[in-house]
Amino acid sequence: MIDIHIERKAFAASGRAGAHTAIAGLELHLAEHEFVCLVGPSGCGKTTLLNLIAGLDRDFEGHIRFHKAARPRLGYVFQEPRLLPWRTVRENLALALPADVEPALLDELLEIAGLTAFQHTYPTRLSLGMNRRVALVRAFAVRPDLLLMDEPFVSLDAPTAVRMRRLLRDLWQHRPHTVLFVTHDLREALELGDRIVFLSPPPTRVIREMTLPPHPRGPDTLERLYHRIRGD
Amino acid sequence: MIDIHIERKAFAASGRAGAHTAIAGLELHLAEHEFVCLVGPSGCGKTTLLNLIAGLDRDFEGHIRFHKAARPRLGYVFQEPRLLPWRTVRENLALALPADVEPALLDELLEIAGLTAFQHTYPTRLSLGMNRRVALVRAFAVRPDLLLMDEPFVSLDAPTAVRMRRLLRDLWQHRPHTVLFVTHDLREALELGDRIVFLSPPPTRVIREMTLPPHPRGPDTLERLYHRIRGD
Amino acid sequence: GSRDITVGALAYGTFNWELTVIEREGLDRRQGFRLKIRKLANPQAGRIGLQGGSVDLIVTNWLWVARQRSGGYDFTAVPYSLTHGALIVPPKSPIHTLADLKGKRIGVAGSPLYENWILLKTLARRQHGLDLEQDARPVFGAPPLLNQQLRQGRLDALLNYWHYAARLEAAGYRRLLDGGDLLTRLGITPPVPTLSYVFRERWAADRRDTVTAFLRAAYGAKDAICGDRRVWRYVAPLTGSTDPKIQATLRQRYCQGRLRHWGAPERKAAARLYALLHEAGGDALTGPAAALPRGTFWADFVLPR
Amino acid sequence: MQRLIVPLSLLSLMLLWQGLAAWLASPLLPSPWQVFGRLGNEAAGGELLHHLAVTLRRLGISFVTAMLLGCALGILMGRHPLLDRWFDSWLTVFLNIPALVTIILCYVWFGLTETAAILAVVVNKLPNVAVTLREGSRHLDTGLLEMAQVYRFGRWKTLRHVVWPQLYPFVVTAARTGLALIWKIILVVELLGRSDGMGYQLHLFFQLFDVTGILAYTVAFVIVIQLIEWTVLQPLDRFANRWRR
Amino acid sequence: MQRLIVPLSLLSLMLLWQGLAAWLASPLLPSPWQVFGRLGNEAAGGELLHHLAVTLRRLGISFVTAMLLGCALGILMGRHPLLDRWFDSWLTVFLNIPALVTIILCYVWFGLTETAAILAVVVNKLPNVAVTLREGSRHLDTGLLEMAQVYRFGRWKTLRHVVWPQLYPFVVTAARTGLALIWKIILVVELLGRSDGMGYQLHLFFQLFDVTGILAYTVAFVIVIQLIEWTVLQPLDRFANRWRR
Ligand SMILES: Nc1ncnc2c1ncn2[C@@H]1O[C@H](COP(=O)(O)OP(=O)(O)OP(=O)(O)O)[C@@H](O)[C@H]1O
Ligand SMILES: Nc1ncnc2c1ncn2[C@@H]1O[C@H](COP(=O)(O)OP(=O)(O)OP(=O)(O)O)[C@@H](O)[C@H]1O
Ligand SMILES: [Mg+2]
Ligand SMILES: [Mg+2]
Repeated sequence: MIDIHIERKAFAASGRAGAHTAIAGLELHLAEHEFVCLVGPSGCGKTTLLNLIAGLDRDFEGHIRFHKAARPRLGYVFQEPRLLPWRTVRENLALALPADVEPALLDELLEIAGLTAFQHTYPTRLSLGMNRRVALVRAFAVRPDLLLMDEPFVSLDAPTAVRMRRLLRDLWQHRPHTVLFVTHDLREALELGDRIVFLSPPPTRVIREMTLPPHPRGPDTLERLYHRIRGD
Repeated sequence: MIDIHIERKAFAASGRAGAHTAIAGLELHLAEHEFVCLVGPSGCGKTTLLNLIAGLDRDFEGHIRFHKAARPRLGYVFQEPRLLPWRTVRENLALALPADVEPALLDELLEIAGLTAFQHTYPTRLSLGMNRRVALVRAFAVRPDLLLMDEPFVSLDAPTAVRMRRLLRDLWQHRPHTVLFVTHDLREALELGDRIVFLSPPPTRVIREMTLPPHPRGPDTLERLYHRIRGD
Repeated sequence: GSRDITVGALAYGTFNWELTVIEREGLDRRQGFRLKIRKLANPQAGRIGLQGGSVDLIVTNWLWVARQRSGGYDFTAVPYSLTHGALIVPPKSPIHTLADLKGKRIGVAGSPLYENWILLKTLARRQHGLDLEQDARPVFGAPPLLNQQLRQGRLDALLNYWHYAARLEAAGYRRLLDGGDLLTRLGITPPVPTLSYVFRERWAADRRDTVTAFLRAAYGAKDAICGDRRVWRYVAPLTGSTDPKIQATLRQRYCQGRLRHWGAPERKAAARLYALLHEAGGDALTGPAAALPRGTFWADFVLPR
Repeated sequence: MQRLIVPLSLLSLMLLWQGLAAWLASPLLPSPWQVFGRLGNEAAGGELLHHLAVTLRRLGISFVTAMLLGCALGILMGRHPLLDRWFDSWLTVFLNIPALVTIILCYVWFGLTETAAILAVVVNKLPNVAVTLREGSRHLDTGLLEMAQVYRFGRWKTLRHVVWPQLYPFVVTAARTGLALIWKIILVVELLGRSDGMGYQLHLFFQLFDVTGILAYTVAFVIVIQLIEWTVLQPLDRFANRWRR
Repeated sequence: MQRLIVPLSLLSLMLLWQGLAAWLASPLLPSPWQVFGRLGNEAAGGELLHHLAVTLRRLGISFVTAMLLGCALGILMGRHPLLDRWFDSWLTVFLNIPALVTIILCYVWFGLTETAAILAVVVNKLPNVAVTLREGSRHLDTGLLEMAQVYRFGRWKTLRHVVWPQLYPFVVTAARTGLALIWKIILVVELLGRSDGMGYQLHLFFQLFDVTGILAYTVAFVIVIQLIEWTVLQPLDRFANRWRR
């Protein structure tokens, strides 16, 4: 689906800080309908990479090529919720909804996220975890071709996180799309992904890729994989 | 150290949403030098509770009593970093530092947090995880009597998180202070806390308390405890 | 040309008295023209209107006409009135001659380009060797504000426009001298007016009859105001004052200022006045021309009988 | 208690004024009673209402025009650095041309007409609005703009739902100080070339040094603005900020 | 390319002016050459510089005073709802008293003095600053304020490091539109009761209908303001926004 080759992504010098090379010589290929997890140290450039793929930042050397002609429709769960504070939950979702998605989907997703009672509330009156769930619902609701997720399940309590992970897998199985999923939680990556990509500290490259056995994976398989990785 | 009794904490009705009772009849006692973990569903009122304890919100029925006469010195790791974007990392820390703490402590903490190279950078030029680390350093640096932490280790990669947890325990052992620690990660709570307090969905009360065996706890003990709790 | 004349007038000015009388008494119909009045709040507004062609005729100082003519405009003037501004002192003021002005605070209406101020300076220098700019303390400001300052005792003497001066006189203040006295003492006789009806020469050339008819009506109105009690009764409120004493003083000054003669001697006196002001005030006041530009006064004007 | 503050504050303002007037005991500061009495008379005579209506009409038209154009220009300049650099000096120039100059030029070119008057006010006010909104749109939240881009809000939706609410405080500032500024300019505009309106009337009072009249007209205008504040601006404020915690 | 924009923009403004002047061919819109020629003459004569200096002195003093007091009042009102409610109407009143009225009253009470002139300007400008800063301080980031409270920043540190940077865009707006407004008011102030300064001089030109003179003085002032923009405001802008990404 996408070929990513980032020769160099640097941030301009500013103030006392000199120019800072965040990514250098990163190569990544995402296949159609693949679920790739991205793991790497804090500050290594994961968010930067997602922004490049989303087309939010075009100031880099290299290329990002989509196989299909048109840019894919995006869902992006940012690292912060990024909701419009002056619009209610429902309005925030409705604004992002493309014309070809029927609003009934929203009701369903809100129900699963446990937000039905809060759909007419402003984000400023909700907890951070609730805001993050709204952002999740928004990304799911647009029926994306490419779903970028930057630590989406952080700040969710365990049962909700389980529910959201299940929802993600269901949606993904039901309507094939490519997912690029940033997480610091190895267990989560092992549970969800088809492949895990490990990034180095900056200047960032891919240091290791690991293709996972096919789903479903039992708890024992996961534990085994987890310890194998941690063992290195 | 503190007796907390919150008869009722409600948020005023506004817009289409009616008045919302977040906490009702919550009772909590923190002993001197105790490390208490707070676990509860997203949106149950954990942040609200921390704000009440911090004195940021005085609009509630009930009381919060400190045993010592004066209000304890606070360290508060908010759920978001809450750094001043127009001040560098160093300046942000220096501003919060009380007069009786020597600035050399900052260097040490910044080193452990892996931020030494970034101390003269503005928070807007750092990743979210790095911002969170700065907020952590700030809370540690003030040498608080009472440390409130709202999911402090979220968004940190595994090695950094391990390092920060160790730092927290070291500081805590070195200079006794009370910690109230909100987390969704049961493993983390088991590893760090003296006691875990479980909260109900709103209107929120304490549904269960669990005193943990003394430190150090080996990985096996933790796994056993984890499965015991999940097993309920 | 058409028989309409749009006239711009200050709402509480004496010109407005005349226009009201022309309208009420139907003098315009009788003389065969149609009068349209635009009331304005500020003297500058009239000039702007005349420049932009929004009004055809206003009353203003002919020095301005002379200056504009040097700049290529074809404005021209017809004498309006002989009333001049005056130098006023408080009732018990120790100032009795110009020499007493030494070291005093003198309020001057508008700006240092006020022609009476220039004449006063010239006279003081010639008669007493006083340089009022240096030896006295002139204060320039808005006329009503200056009146107030004099009443508050913040000024020792005030050179103001005639209708402001008249108000002070009605309140018992003393007139030390007025613009007419200044001219006489500087040797400019016979009396010449400064206020004039002003319009465009080319505009007037197209409708000489209408303009003449208007001027005849206006002069008729002057006589009516001064001679007819019935007329004065409805003109009096137009003074903007309800105080009969002020009204009477204003009427008296207005009527004293009626023009009796307009001929070669007057034109010559005007030219001398121009030359004197040009010498004393420089290009700023009169424009660059050293002598009164030809056509400053409308050649076709004869004082109506 | 809360509800009493506004009346109490107004009352105290009156008392302050009354006290000052009593203390000075000068015709130059008439007491509120005199001024309100005069206001009543003038209003009863219909004169005041006529002039007020005329001025408010001019104010309304030029306010709306200046706000619309100024907001558009300001937002464009705030978002497009090239445009900003290009028009920056122009803005400085137009911001600092004395009102007098534009007014005279407008009148001279377009005659002593209503259009000229309104144009003069707009030219004077527009750069102010533009400067205010430019400052506002320079500091928009990048995160939200990126979100709008990812979710393909398009130009109009982004403007309406993302940009505008952030500009709101600046718009309010521009509106509040704008009404006041226009009022100041309109007085000069009316003074120099109209035969009606508050400015015309105020200047006549000034020539007669009728401070009571001046204050009566001022009070009339202030009352209108205060009513606009209470019935339009403040409810709008509450509505626009309903989401704040 | 970037560096060329400003000169190009200024040049095009000149050309526009020149074109308009050539097209109208009227003494009421002199060409830039005439105006700059006149500017040179007046500057060489020393007159212009004298009046400019006088006006800038008045402008400086009243600007600083109005900004300081206005910021203080605005911030207080923005942060304390009770104070806001109390002074809200007062602000509306003072915002909408015509410049003429305050100027006259100041002159009448304090005489035609320098103090009266500066006071009149301050009284006119202050409510504008206050309204702008009130709007700014109503919308402060609660999260950061809470942080400051928890970490015991105290009043002064909070003001300086937390509140002030957030108010910055509003302060800039108040300063930019403020210079322009003060300039407009100072012209009237000088016109009504001072014997020097740009306003006094402009009034003379106005009486003589000397548009070239008016524009020459206007241009002189605009140049000063543009220099202030380039040497003070814009570097300050860059400095204050150095943290933005
Ligand atoms: N300012 C507010 N106005 C109205 N309701 C609020 C406000 N702040 C919080 N709430 C409500 O109070 C409840 C508790 O919020 P709180 O932020 O304390 O949750 P939390 O336990 O911290 O959740 P999370 O784990 O998601 O952070 C939520 O249901 C929220 O809707
Ligand atoms: N706008 C910016 N200007 C300068 N440097 C930046 C900017 N944004 C990010 N960086 C730098 O680029 C690096 C990568 O940042 P990025 O946000 O992509 O990290 P990340 O992998 O998402 O980290 P985290 O897990 O903490 O979110 C960081 O070192 C950061 O300092
Ligand atoms: Mg990131
Ligand atoms: Mg929370």
